[in-house]
Amino acid sequence: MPFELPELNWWAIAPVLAITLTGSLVMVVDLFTQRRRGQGHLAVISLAGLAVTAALSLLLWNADEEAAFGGMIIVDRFAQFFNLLFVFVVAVVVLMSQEQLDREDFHPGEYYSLLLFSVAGMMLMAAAGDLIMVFLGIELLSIPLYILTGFSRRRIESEEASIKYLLLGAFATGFLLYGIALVYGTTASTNLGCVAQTLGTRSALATDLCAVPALTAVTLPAMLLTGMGLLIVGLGFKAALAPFHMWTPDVYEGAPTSLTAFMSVASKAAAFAAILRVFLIAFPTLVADWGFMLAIIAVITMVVGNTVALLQQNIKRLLAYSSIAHAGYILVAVVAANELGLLAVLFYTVAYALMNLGAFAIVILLGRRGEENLLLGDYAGLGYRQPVLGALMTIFMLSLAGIPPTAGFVGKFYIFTAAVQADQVLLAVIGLLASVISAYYYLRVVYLMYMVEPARAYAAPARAPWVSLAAGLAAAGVLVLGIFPSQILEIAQASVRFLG
Amino acid sequence: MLWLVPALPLLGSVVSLFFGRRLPKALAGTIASGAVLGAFVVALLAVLEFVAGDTTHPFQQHLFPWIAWGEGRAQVLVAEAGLLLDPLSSVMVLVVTGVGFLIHLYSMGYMAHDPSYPRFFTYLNLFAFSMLVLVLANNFLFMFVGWELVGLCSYLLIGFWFTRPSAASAGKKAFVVNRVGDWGFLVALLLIWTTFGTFQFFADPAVATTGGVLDDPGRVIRDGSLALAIALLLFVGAVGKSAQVPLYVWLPDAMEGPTPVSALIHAATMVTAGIYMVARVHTLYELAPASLAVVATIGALTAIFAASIGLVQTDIKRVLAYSTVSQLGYMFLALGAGAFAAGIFHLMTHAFFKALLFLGAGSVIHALSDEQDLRRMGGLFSPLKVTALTFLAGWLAIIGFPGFSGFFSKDLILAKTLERGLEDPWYLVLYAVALLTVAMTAFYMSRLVFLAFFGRHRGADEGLMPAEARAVPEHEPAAAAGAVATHQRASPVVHASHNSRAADREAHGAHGAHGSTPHESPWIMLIALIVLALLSIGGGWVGIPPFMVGAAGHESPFEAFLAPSVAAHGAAEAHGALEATMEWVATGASVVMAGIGVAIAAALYLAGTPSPADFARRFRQPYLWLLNKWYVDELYQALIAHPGARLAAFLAAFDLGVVDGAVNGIARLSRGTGAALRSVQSGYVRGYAVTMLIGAFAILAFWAFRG
Amino acid sequence: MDQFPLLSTLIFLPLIGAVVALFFPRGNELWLRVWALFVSVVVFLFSVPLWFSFDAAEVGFQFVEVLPWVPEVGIDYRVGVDGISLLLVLLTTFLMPIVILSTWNSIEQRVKEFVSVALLLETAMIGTFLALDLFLFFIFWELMLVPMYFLIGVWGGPRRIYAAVKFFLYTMAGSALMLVAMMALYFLTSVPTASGHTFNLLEILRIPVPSDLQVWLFAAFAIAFAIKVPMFPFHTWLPDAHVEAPTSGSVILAAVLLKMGTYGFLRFCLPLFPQAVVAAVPLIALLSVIGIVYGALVAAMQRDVKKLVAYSSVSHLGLVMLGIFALTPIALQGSLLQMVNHGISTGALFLLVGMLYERAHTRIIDDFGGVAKLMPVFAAFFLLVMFSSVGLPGTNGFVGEFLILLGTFEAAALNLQIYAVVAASGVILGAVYLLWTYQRVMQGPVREHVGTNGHGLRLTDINAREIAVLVPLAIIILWIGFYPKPFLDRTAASLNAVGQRVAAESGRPVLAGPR
Amino acid sequence: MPPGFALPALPATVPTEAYVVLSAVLFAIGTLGVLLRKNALTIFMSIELMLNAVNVAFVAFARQFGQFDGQIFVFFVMAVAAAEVAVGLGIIVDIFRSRRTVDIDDVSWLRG
Repeated sequence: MPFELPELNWWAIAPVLAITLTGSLVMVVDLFTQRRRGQGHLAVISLAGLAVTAALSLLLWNADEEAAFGGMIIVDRFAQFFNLLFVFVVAVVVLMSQEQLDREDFHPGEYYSLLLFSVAGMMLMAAAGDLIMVFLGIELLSIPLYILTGFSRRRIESEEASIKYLLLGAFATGFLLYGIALVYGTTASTNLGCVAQTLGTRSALATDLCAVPALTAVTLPAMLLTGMGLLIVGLGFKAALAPFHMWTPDVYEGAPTSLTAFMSVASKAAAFAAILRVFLIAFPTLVADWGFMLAIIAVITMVVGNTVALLQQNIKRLLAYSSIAHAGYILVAVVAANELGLLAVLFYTVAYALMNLGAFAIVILLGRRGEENLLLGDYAGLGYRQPVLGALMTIFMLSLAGIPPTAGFVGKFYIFTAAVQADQVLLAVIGLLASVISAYYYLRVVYLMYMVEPARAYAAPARAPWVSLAAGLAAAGVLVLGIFPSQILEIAQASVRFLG
Repeated sequence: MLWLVPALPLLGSVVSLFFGRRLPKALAGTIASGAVLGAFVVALLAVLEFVAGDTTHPFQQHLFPWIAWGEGRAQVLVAEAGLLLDPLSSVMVLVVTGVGFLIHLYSMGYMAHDPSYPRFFTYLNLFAFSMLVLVLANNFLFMFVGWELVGLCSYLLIGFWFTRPSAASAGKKAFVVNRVGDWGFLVALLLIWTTFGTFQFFADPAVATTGGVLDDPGRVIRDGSLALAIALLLFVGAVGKSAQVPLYVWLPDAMEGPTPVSALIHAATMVTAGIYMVARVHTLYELAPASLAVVATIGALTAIFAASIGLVQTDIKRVLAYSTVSQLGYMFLALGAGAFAAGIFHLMTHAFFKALLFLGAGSVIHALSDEQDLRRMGGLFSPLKVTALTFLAGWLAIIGFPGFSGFFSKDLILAKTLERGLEDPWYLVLYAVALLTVAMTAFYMSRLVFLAFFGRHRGADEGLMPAEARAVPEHEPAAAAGAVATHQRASPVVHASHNSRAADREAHGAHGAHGSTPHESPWIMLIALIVLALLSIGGGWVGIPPFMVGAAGHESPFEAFLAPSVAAHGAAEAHGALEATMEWVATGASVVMAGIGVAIAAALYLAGTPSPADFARRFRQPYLWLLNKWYVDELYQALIAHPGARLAAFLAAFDLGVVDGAVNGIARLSRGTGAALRSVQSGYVRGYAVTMLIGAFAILAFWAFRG
Repeated sequence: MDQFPLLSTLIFLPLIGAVVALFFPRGNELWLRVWALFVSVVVFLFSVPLWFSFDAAEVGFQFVEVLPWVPEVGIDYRVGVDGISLLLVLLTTFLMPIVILSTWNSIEQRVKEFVSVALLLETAMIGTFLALDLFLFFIFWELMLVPMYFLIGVWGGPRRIYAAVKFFLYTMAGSALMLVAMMALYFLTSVPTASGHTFNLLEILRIPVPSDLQVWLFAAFAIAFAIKVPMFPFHTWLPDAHVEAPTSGSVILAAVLLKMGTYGFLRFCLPLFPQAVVAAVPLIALLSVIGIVYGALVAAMQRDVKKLVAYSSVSHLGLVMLGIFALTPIALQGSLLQMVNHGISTGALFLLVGMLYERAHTRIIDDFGGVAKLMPVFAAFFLLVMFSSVGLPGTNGFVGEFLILLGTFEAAALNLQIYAVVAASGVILGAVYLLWTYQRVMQGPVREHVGTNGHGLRLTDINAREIAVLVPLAIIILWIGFYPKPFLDRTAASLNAVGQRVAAESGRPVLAGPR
Repeated sequence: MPPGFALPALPATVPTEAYVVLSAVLFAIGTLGVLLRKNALTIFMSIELMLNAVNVAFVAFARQFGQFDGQIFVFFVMAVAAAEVAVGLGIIVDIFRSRRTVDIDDVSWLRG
């Protein structure tokens, strides 16, 4: 049985390789360096590796679009866009972690390398041209996160979050895999292009490698639909779509704050990248089926996220529900399934990354060793105790609520414009009304900061220059994107025509 | 030059407003009075110039486009600020400035000790300005400005002593009741605009505009009901402003204001605005004869109704107030009979003698240290010679003593009504009512005069109170209780006089107690009285009917003068005038009626046989109804004010509970949803897994059962 | 663009002022106040040339500035002024110095924040009136909420947070619908640029919106604006917001923010959806008239002066709405003028109430009595403003109200006569509740020491600064009352064009009857 | 994979449908195990069962299509499952250390 190895174009996965190598390097260096000499050098190595990764992605930006590794990996601007986003996010998270590592006695070598490995998984998801690659990416993303979630050994919640995440994640993986199996069983391929071709769409990814199916979608639509439904479950879990979102609040609350920020932003973005790839490349013919289903899920997600968030007292939990709601918004753009929708997803992931990272940076800044100050009441009077922190938090909250002139507004604007263009007017209306509800709890943070006197005295937060830098960068980004969205839009516009 | 007429008082008002407090009192008063005097002089000159020319065409002065936009041919002109002088407004402007000036003069004495002296003259000058705008305006809307502004001034002046709740209430009541009337005016304006497309009274040949409303409105209005609607709506406005049934209720309360205000605004000028307006637009009324019948009926009804209340009031100013309402009714009767000139004539003479009576009453009140209750007066003739003599002149004028001004004007009204009655029997009924009212008027005025000036001074001696006062507390506890109850609502009943007394005391507080001896008022007040007395006597001579002097024709000089403005086009001209003998008979009838009234009053209050107390006891029920003013205030309270308040309270609760409740309900719903969904987030991993599984099944089931 | 960017200066000067204020060192309250006053006065001075250079005969937009902003999706920075926005912009710039001056002593806490928030608000308000790009309009429209939220929430009364959040969410809910409608309009456009569509209002005005779509889009816009106006039954946020807001907030809210709603109707609903507008006339007219009467009746029952004024706003703006939907040139003129009038009069009323509150620390009507005796100058201003609000001839209120009634009555084709007649009765009710309030507060026996719990505050008459705050308003009240022509001249052409457009595109004769 | 290099077709004694049904049953058993068992280790085993159900399906389909793809996938799944188990066991041990229990229902501090 001759088995021909496909041509391996290592260049196509250069960013992934770079980041994986960086992670490994961090681990190795960590082995050979003295403990307790500070972990600054590891951060520097990580950031340097990220810089290299970013450079490689930029080089690939102008490379020809192609499918590499026998169609497993797609090299296109869409992938590079996400690569850059992930690199940016993880860089900010590295900055944000400086305080946390110290405060919680993290083991920096493992921390950084796991973070970087996780990013490698995300990159593979965004570049996936095959359901197998989607699966592998998810797992590579998740397993380091399971570990990192339990990293706060001092807090009992951390390990609880970890086990919950792991069990539910593995459970969801089961669904995802079964979904892949059923799709494979119907179309005889896991390659997105081949699936599309079998289902009757011409795809640039489809090659002569695609097998002629023995069973077609025409004869077995039920199996295909079941497979697709299970894919929705598996991917929806990662993206925290209701009703597969249940892990989110618990895990976000339990995980170290910097990691929560990372998860809420990066793994969500990766999940949506994969969702876009899978549904837009493989199942465009079934858009009537999954479109409506995703629309319903989007509505449920927005309602669940926003209404439950109304009752939260813990800022991390509040942001967790908020992130669920935001997943709902992004899903609206996916449902729109048009070019503007893709643009909106890309823009929104960037905007959301900025504002959420910023918000979490403030959360970190407010805590001290042994005193996390995570309750909303701890924000009372912050605007006067710490005017700069208060102002930044206000910007992030307004952006999350979608008030102009912030990135969050522009992002929502594109999402719902896309929905309107796709004649999903009702969805747009529901989404916007949901964001009105959301304004309530975001504003709650704001009014606590400015309109309520603190119940007790708070010690001045520790100086954390790197975290402050991260927050400042995020705020600047939120405003720049809100007022001059043109630059990012151009880049996003260049990235929306993915190979498929 | 005409613009100076309103401008001078306005200027005076502004000066008083900004500098009044810094100027010496005498100077401030002089400036204010001087402004009105100036206006009078200018008006006189203007009128003389106008009379010298062709009086058939009104003189118009266009000041500036007021509510307008655009330029040239594209201009949309809703209304301009413009003045108009014709015989009708000539009479009005002279009365307003003339009587106004006298009252200003009087006020300088009367208000001399009031701390708010400058404020008073600010308001008074502002009133003069507003009234002049009202009578001089050359279009409906500008007239409406004056119309409303006089209402404002009335409000301000009634509530001049605003720290008294009754004064504040009375001011508000006056304004609000007037607004009800203004509603009619306003809607009439809307109809006029949609019908005619302009608010101008008359086209001005000097300016190329389209025709005015009153230049033969029949050319535009083909539909009689439209004319009727406009006429009646305008009349609603007139009813409010001129205190006719059913909107007269504010005027008696308006006596809470300082007495000169009562004289100027609530007797001589402002309240006659309704008469002026109806006369002004009489061409519209003539298009709808039914409207004239309404006007006449309301007028006659008001005349007798108010007179009946006046019969038993004990507050000197209130008697005069009801008398004013009654006299205004006469004027409307005249208008309704188509005798517009007669109405205006009576307006003028009434302005003289009623202003005189009020000012005289003010002088009495002043002399008695703010005593207004007739029951505590008496025998004032000798201490207050000038006041009393002038007052007597006013009395004779109002009861229609032959030769006095009121005689001629009232007689003309009666004659014209009778004339109309020969064609339309309804007017005969009205004539009868009017004739009866003559007797009643004579009675209550004589009663007032006898109680105040004759007999002996009763002062604070409660024991000598006239019977009718005793009747209430001693024999009619129920009525007394009712009266007290109304009093507590700051509503006007008999007891309000005590408040008024307190008020005027405040006004005079500065010059201390006068003691119990009445003293004559200062000369500056007496001058005004004397001049007005002369006018009350001779003011009617311009209107001596031809038959009395044996001249030919049917029109008195006054009527002839006014003819270009108010000559009836229709009904009134159609029929022949009465025979001279008939005229004499009619005149005699009214004189006889007046004589009867005087005689009864003399019997009761001079001779004391029968005693007023017995009289009141014998006719107890009618007496109580009259004393409580037919319970109209109470009726309005029960029918309008209370249900209105209840409705408002209901709506306020509705707003909070239902409308706002719905809004908060949405918020609660969101929260409730959140709470319900939150309960699913139990913390148990297996529960989460179940949810996921349910979600997965739901997706599949949806597709499976989609059909 | 070779001319001076006047409109952008107006929009962004306050913003710069706000940012600069943030960098003032703490403890410089006086200088902060002076700075804010200075900035707002300069902005006003910059707006004065608009009044004089405005070409009243020109129908279109003037002083237009265009800059590409987000060309990828067809969004421009496009501002301009026409007869509809001119007066409202001037009203805003005119009121801001007055508002800032009025807070001289009343805002003692967090002055820096106050100054910044107030100036930021001015930017947002002016921007809203001047924006000619739907996206830009929406940005400013939403941006306005934030400073107002802070204004109510930080410096407000005891229930300030409830009020601020309610205000924010209610308005935002309305604008959510509007945003969707804007997007729909966007996709109706077609321009030969990369984006293919545009948010440019001028382009959008050129497209014929299909009639079946008009109803929906109109409804979406109308709800957003109706909430802002606020029209019955969307008004309940207003009393709460007014009662809790500090004086300055109430003034701005009443004077300018509420005008955004009516402005929106004039600017967007009428020209864009003429058929839907004509179809909606009976409904809107009914709601307006209900609002007029209802607002007046409910106002009469209030114990808190501010709440009373708030409900009176519901009543007054009902009249404005009636005028807008009468669609006749006279009614439109009246409505726009009445917007300005309401801004001046109600703004002044709130200022007066604020002055009283500063002295007595209460706004409950029953706590007062005979104030006019103690504060005669104050009383004089109160009287003037009150009668302006009542619509007495000679004041601005009359001109606006009368034109609205006249224009509405004239709209024979829409059968609005009866509405005009009922609305006219609102005039009476307005007199009742205001006079009653005046009587209870200003008249009657003097209560020298007004205040809660025998607090015992002596009422003193207003000082020179407060007089300086009120005099400009009084002048405007009388100016418009006696000579409104300059105002009406400037608005006529634009409003006429709107009216004509509605008439032409709706296919129904909505203009005045025979004349 | 180029056509013509397919696996030699074996005589179809057991139809593919049967394998699929088997895998579905296994998957269902695994799922129920996750839902019904409290012991974290048992739950883990149940999840492994689910993954193996998937493997059965993949192999069956691959055999039917005569392809390698599905079989290759199985290796990936097994490798990943092993990694997951490694991490999972570590976490469970950790939990046991701190709480002296592996009852998953006791790990429910985070909620709401």
